[in-house]
Amino acid sequence: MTMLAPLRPVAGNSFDVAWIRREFPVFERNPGLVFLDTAASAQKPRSVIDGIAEFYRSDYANVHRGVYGLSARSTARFEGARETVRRFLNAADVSEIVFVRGATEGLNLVAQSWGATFLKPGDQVLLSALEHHSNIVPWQQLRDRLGLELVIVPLDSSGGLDVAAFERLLTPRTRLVAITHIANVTGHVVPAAALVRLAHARGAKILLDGCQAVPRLPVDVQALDCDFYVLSGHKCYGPTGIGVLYAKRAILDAMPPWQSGGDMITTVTFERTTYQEPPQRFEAGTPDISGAIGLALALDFMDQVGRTTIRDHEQALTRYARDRLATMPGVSVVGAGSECLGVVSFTVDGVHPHDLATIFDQSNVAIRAGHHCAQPLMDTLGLAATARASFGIYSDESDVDALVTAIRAAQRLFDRPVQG
Amino acid sequence: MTMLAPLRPVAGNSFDVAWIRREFPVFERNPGLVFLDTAASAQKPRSVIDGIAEFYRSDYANVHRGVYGLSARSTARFEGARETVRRFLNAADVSEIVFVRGATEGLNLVAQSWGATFLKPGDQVLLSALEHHSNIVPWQQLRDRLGLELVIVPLDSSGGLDVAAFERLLTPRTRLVAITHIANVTGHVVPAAALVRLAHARGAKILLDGCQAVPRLPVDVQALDCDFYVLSGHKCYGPTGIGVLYAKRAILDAMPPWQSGGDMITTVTFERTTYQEPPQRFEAGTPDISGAIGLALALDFMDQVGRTTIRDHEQALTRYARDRLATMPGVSVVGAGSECLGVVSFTVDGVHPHDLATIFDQSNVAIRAGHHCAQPLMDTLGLAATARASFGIYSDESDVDALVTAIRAAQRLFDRPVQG
Amino acid sequence: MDLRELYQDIILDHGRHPRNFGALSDASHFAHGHNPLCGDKVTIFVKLDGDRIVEARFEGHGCAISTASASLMTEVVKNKTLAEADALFQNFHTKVTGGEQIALPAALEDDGDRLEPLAGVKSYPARVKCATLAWHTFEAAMHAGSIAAAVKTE
Amino acid sequence: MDLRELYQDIILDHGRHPRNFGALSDASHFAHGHNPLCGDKVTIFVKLDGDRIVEARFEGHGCAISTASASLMTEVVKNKTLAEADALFQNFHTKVTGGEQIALPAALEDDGDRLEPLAGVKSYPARVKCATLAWHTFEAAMHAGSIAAAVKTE
Ligand SMILES: Cc1ncc(COP(=O)(O)O)c(C=O)c1O
Ligand SMILES: Cc1ncc(COP(=O)(O)O)c(C=O)c1O
Repeated sequence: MTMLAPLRPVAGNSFDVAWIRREFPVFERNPGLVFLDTAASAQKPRSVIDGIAEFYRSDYANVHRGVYGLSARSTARFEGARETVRRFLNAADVSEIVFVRGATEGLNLVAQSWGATFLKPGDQVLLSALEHHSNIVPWQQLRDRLGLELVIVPLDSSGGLDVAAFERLLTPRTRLVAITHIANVTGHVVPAAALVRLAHARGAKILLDGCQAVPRLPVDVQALDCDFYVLSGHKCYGPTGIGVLYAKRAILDAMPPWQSGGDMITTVTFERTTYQEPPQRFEAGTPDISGAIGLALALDFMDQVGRTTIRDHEQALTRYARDRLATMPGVSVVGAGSECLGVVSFTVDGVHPHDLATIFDQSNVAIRAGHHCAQPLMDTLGLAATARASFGIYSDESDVDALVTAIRAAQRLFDRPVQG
Repeated sequence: MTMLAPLRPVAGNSFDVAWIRREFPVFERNPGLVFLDTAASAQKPRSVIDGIAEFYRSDYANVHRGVYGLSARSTARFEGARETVRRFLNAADVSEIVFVRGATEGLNLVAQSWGATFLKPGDQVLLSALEHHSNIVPWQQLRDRLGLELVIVPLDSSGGLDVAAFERLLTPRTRLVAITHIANVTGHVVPAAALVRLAHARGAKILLDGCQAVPRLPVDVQALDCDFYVLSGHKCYGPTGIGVLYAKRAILDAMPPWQSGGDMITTVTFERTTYQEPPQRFEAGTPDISGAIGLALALDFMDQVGRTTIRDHEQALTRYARDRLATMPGVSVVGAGSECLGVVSFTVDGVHPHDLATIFDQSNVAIRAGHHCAQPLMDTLGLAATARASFGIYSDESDVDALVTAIRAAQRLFDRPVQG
Repeated sequence: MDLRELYQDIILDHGRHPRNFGALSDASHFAHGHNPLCGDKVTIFVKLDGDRIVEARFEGHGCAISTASASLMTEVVKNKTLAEADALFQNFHTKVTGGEQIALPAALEDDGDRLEPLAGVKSYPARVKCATLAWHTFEAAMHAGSIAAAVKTE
Repeated sequence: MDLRELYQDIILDHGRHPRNFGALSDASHFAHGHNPLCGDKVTIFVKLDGDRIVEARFEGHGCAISTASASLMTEVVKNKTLAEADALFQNFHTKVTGGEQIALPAALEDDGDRLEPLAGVKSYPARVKCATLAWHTFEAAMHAGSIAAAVKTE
């Protein structure tokens, strides 16, 4: 396993981004790359890339059922990864960590196992106008199957979650609240702990979609006291194909299995099958062993950098970006900024976001353009598309400066006089 | 991407196993390893391990929605992997290739999307006594939900599928046949093309579980004419976390989505969502991008070695192993051998399989002991557990010889006179 | 490649001032088109007289490429037969995807040339769908008989 | 480690000729145990008189380790109080997992020593569950009151 060199001394609230960046081979291989699409997926540090390769070279075998040494080592690495995730989220018990493909699968699992079992016709599920499609469509499917009602918490004037409306919309019929921890289009951070208290006071369970939060904020599921938490590994510097569903043990205990097959059963006859305890009950088939191990290496990397350091860095950089964009003529930043982290959406007068992305790409500035899998939010904002820049552990002010330069170039290109 | 050196000249029907083995770093890192558990999961060649790492270093970004160059490259690699799988299975169209976590997820997808939509109370699903839990439990869940009947095709006297009984048990009520292509406990190869013809003649759809077949046999889904085919990447020298569901396009077109979220939708409002065409309709959320690419590299590796070469090698080695074990006093091979490929299950008088596995491990011989996730088959065979040796592209006669030596050592250890 | 090759004057002009923009109240055919990956939307309205296109208009919002492509398309298909419009689409398609060029009948060469400014997208694979959305939607409108249809490109 | 350390004579002997094997028709407590990963199954039967174990037997099939462990367990718990049996289990558990040793009361030391041959499994993590299955099942039988229970180790 490749170990990181000790962190360099940091200046002020920041850390040595140049050092961090050297740990991400993508920047060496793509000189000049200005990567501003971390909210879609993060780049991977050397320790993750090399660690997965090393695992396959040295310790790989299928897990759980092997008596021989290689399989015991593989199992120890895999279950060790689960413990790493537990520690990272400060879950009470390792059995509360279910490995899934990503947040989307985690949300579908909750909807189809917990939701289909415990929700009844007429029950309400509270979502917000900030949600990613992955936290909308599974609930729509369930609504159509069970006759639920989806209630949508609107935005406040800054484009964040309207907490007063949240409180008002919580009713005795609200059985579940499912809300993003950080909005993927605007970077708005919701007051998660307060929402959990409000939901619990009304007797509702609450799920937080932590896709954008886990890479940016220290997250402590026990302090939050949320019932469910989902995340995607590829967004926090880990490999694709792996994510986590956290749920309180008592809730997992009551949930029936969703997918079924090997590894999640106790006995099988053709008449009857009995199931394992959590988390195995929810991990049918051979799991993504190297994915789990890669995720643990990514979390270790984040821990080594320091999670409050990361948050402070993202905060400073987000502020810097919003401030710079706000002063540019013809540029509009989406949503007000005080509570935004890691993500900035914007539009440029006269240049469609899609065209911006193409123009930026010519100067190696990678941003995302479109609806960002949040069409209902775009409808609410009255926008068909935005350009979105998002930051990671390896981003710095020079990336923002490159973005500003690229916006100016796009404006020059599009504002030129042309022959009709 | 690491390319393989051209294959060495082969002697007779075989190929240069020493060369192949050098392509698998696990043998260099674990000198003396006798790996006989490929049926549980295969080891990975250098081209897969290094290829995944290289992909992350050079070309990684999220797929499908990015305008910039890195994302376009990543998308091209990912969709190129789908085309590699199509070619490998000879599917008619690339849209028939759905990426899933593994065979287990593929089977659950078919049961919960196709099965829940098209099966009615009283319909029969035909399984066999050879099945892995992953091809039993999803159908049991569906049976319990819909009121289906599961009909089990028994074994013939050699321990293979009883084809006469198969024919007899197919009735007008049989809507689906779901059967393994190669049995994971005994290595029995079923006459897949004949079963497809029989099923279709009765108007039933047929699914083949190709987990053990794809690494060992050339598989052509159009020649087989099966309706569904599933495989796990980690069993054919690819990474964990990825597998494939093949289904005929007309069938996929008629299937509703199962999981829902990003990437599989066309439009989303809070009222209504419309879904993409196959295969995207069935791939909710960020896919396992590196998993798909790694799988394609693994299939390329198999193609380079040659798939009939691999089959001939596995066949010769399986025969050699069965012949050697059959002559050992106190050793019983499970099932008769003419149609068996890649897998040998056996028992040793007076030594439980679990003890065998521990004893073998001391001499670096890795086998699997237990029920192999096929408890119903074990019940049919009247065995609580077997020891199972299984082969891969890198296995050779010396591995079998080491196994024989290890069996003798176990017998000596257990047959010694002891003080009561 | 220079961005001016992609964003030629004619593209920007049609992007800013699309021709034939707005619904056609007496359309005989129309279809909605959608690119779900970027959110571009277009509706194509056509009025047929026999197999001749007597009017073609569009509505929607999208990037400069997709707007200019829709605008130019409505211009060139007007007063063409369905077979001629199809020939123009085939030719255009190879132009923007970089496929093997399909020759146009002499009578259509001028119209083909008018679409030339969009050929720059072939160097931007992620943008080809923007250029073809209007055409796919036009085709869907024709195939739908006189019934509304919806297509999407991804 | 030498395999003879794991498969000591006493283990093989109890594996081949398990003591107290077979159902107990007048059991006051019993439980089924199962290790789903290897298929080992055991049923523990106990007859209690007050809080004293007057009879303990077992049935099932498994490897040499699990069979010997069940056999030895039924021998040492007989004529012990529940508290004593529990102390033996605690002590045994640390022995086979390699945890910090929990001392036994002097009166139980001989019984503790009789279980010593199983200590070899601590070098074989995959086999620890085999050694503890009988004990976990015994515990389940006790906790179930006089009702049958089922446990499994993985
Ligand atoms: C025949 C068969 N079917 C299904 C499976 C399940 O595959 P996976 O665990 O990769 O989903 C296996 C492997 O364990 C198998 O051998
Ligand atoms: C807030 C949010 N939720 C859910 C998702 C879905 O994550 P994944 O595609 O990894 O399943 C994303 C990322 O796209 C996201 O940003």
